Amino acid sequence: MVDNLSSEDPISVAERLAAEALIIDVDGFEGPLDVLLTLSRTQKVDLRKISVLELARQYLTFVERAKELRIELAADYLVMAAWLAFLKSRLLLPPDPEDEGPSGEELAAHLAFQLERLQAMRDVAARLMARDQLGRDFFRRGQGEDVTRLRTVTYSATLLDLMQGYARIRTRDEFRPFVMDRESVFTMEQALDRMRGLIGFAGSWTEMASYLPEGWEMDPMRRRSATASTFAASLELVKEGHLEIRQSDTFAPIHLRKRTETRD
Amino acid sequence: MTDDPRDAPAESLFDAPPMAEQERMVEAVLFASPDPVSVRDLETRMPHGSDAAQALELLRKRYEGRGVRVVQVGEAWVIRTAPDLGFLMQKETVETRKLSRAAIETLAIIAYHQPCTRAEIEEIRGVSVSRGTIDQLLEMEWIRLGRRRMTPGRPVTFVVTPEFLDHFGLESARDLPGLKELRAAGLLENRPPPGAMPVGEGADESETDEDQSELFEEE
Amino acid sequence: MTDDPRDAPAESLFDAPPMAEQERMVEAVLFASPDPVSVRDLETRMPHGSDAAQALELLRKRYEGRGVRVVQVGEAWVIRTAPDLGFLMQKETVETRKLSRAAIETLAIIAYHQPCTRAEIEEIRGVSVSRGTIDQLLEMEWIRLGRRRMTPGRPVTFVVTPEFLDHFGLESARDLPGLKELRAAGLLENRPPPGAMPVGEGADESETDEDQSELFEEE
Repeated sequence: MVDNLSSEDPISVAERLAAEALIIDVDGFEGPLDVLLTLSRTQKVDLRKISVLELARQYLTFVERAKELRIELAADYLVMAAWLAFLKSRLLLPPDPEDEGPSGEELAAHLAFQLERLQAMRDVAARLMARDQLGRDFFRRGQGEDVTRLRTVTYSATLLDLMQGYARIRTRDEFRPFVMDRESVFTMEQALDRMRGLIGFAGSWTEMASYLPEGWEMDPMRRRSATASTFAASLELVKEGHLEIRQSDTFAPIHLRKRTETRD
Repeated sequence: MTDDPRDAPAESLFDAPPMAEQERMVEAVLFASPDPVSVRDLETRMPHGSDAAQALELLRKRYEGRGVRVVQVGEAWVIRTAPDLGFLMQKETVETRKLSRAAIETLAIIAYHQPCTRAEIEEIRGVSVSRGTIDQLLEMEWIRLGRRRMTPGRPVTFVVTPEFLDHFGLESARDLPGLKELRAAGLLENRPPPGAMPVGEGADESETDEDQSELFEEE
Repeated sequence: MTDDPRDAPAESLFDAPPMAEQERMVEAVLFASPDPVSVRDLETRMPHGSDAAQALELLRKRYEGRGVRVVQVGEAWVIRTAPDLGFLMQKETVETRKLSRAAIETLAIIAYHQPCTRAEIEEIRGVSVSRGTIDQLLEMEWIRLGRRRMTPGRPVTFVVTPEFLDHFGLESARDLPGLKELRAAGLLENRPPPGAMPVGEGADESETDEDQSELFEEE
């Protein structure tokens, strides 16, 4: 990976031709690393033994040619050129002991690593695509038999549903107008009174929404008020130790449960 | 394309793959094809000189007694699940749905007023109760038939079941929150409903009242 | 789900069908399903006490060298035609969308470096990855989002899917061609560039090595 500084001859005719060919086809490249990888092939050596200095020269020539031919190069090609010019100077000049930062050799080694890695990825990509593929070389079952789904429906209802259902019937005539007369505000005291009466029956986790007072669930304004006060009342009851409250996720339904003496 | 070995043309003997190989081919084609495959179709796909019919016969025998079978459908062949394993192709899913409002109300009335006739349920709900609703509750085994009322027509009554109590975590129907509690909970309005007991009028009060008072007034 | 016969629970010995019968069942289910079926799924469908893993192993052996094969894809199993018979299947051949060179490289980088962030892909390729490339691979269901990297910005990572493994006939990501050699050569390490970075800055190294070793060294 160490550059052989002595043998660097001016670029051969063949290499110049290769570099020019590259310029003409610059659109076909996938970025500066791709150009470097292609250039490195002209060295006809194992990527581990590549001369990064030589590669930097080749790349800089490539950029020069592009400029001469007035080909617009994308910014990252120019960034790479500047970096390689810097690397070249580092490699050529004797190391400055005062200088912190990585040495030219370290930078060159990393570039060689990047090239080798990119080449390796291309090689395995080719091997991957050369594998037998589903739908081309091997095939799935042509007549998959659908799994018949036997659906069993079970119905659920909570004790609260039952109580509310019953209360609904028993109060059908008077209850609704009675509530409708009120303003659309359900006070925390009302909610607390209501909840105290109800929590005794909340043995299992029940959605808070089901505790909303009858007739307050539909109208958005009333619903908001009832939800807010019921939530506040729930928190109060949790504080008092009568109730447990949980929410599985942000915006998920809030569940309530009576707090039992022996917690499970 | 013929079953008669004498007809097997000499020139293709060299081309045709061994029968075991032909059997593999038939197997793969039957497996992958979305439709049943005819012998003719098999042979156009297979190397020249292949005897698809014979390969099919070998394959069919090979699959005898296996989990899938090679079967003929009209002129064509197909691989199918063995009939005795059809049950594996079914997946049971359980879906939980909320009980309808009508069903809940009906159930609540039966629970609070049991034993309770259909006419009583309808009187309390103020609407007729569909046969389907009762059937659903019966099917769920949350209600069952109680003894018949000793009134004209001897109507059947409904009562809740142990399954019902189990589902709602109740020891008995008496554990249902009484009117007082419902009232305290704000589920019932404070004013006593018109005519102290608006339900179960007419039909033999005696029994009903007894049941109700047991249920509701105890505390 | 265990291969160890000692683990076979005594109580289910009476329920479970004979192994030959279990093998038939697995055969029927795998034949019926165009997509891989997990051992767990098999066992939920088979009678209680069945050992799908063992039945699968028997079945896999039975189909060795046949026209179709029982293959493992990740945690699941599926039957596929033998690759050498692909030539018979012109009718069934699916024309797959031609993948661009960028897409193929990106896919390979994700497969060999997974979980892999976009910045890492860009660092390896030395060029930015277009949204469309990632989208295409996501749409083909060959890659999916992995967990986020616990580094500043919490970048998303990409990993390959069971569909990818299925498509390329791989049992697991560990069976990717050349993986061992690449590892041995240190080419899968996320080597931080000394000082300044020429390309694709901002890659985060911390977790990557760990994940890779998790993925590749386990066995």
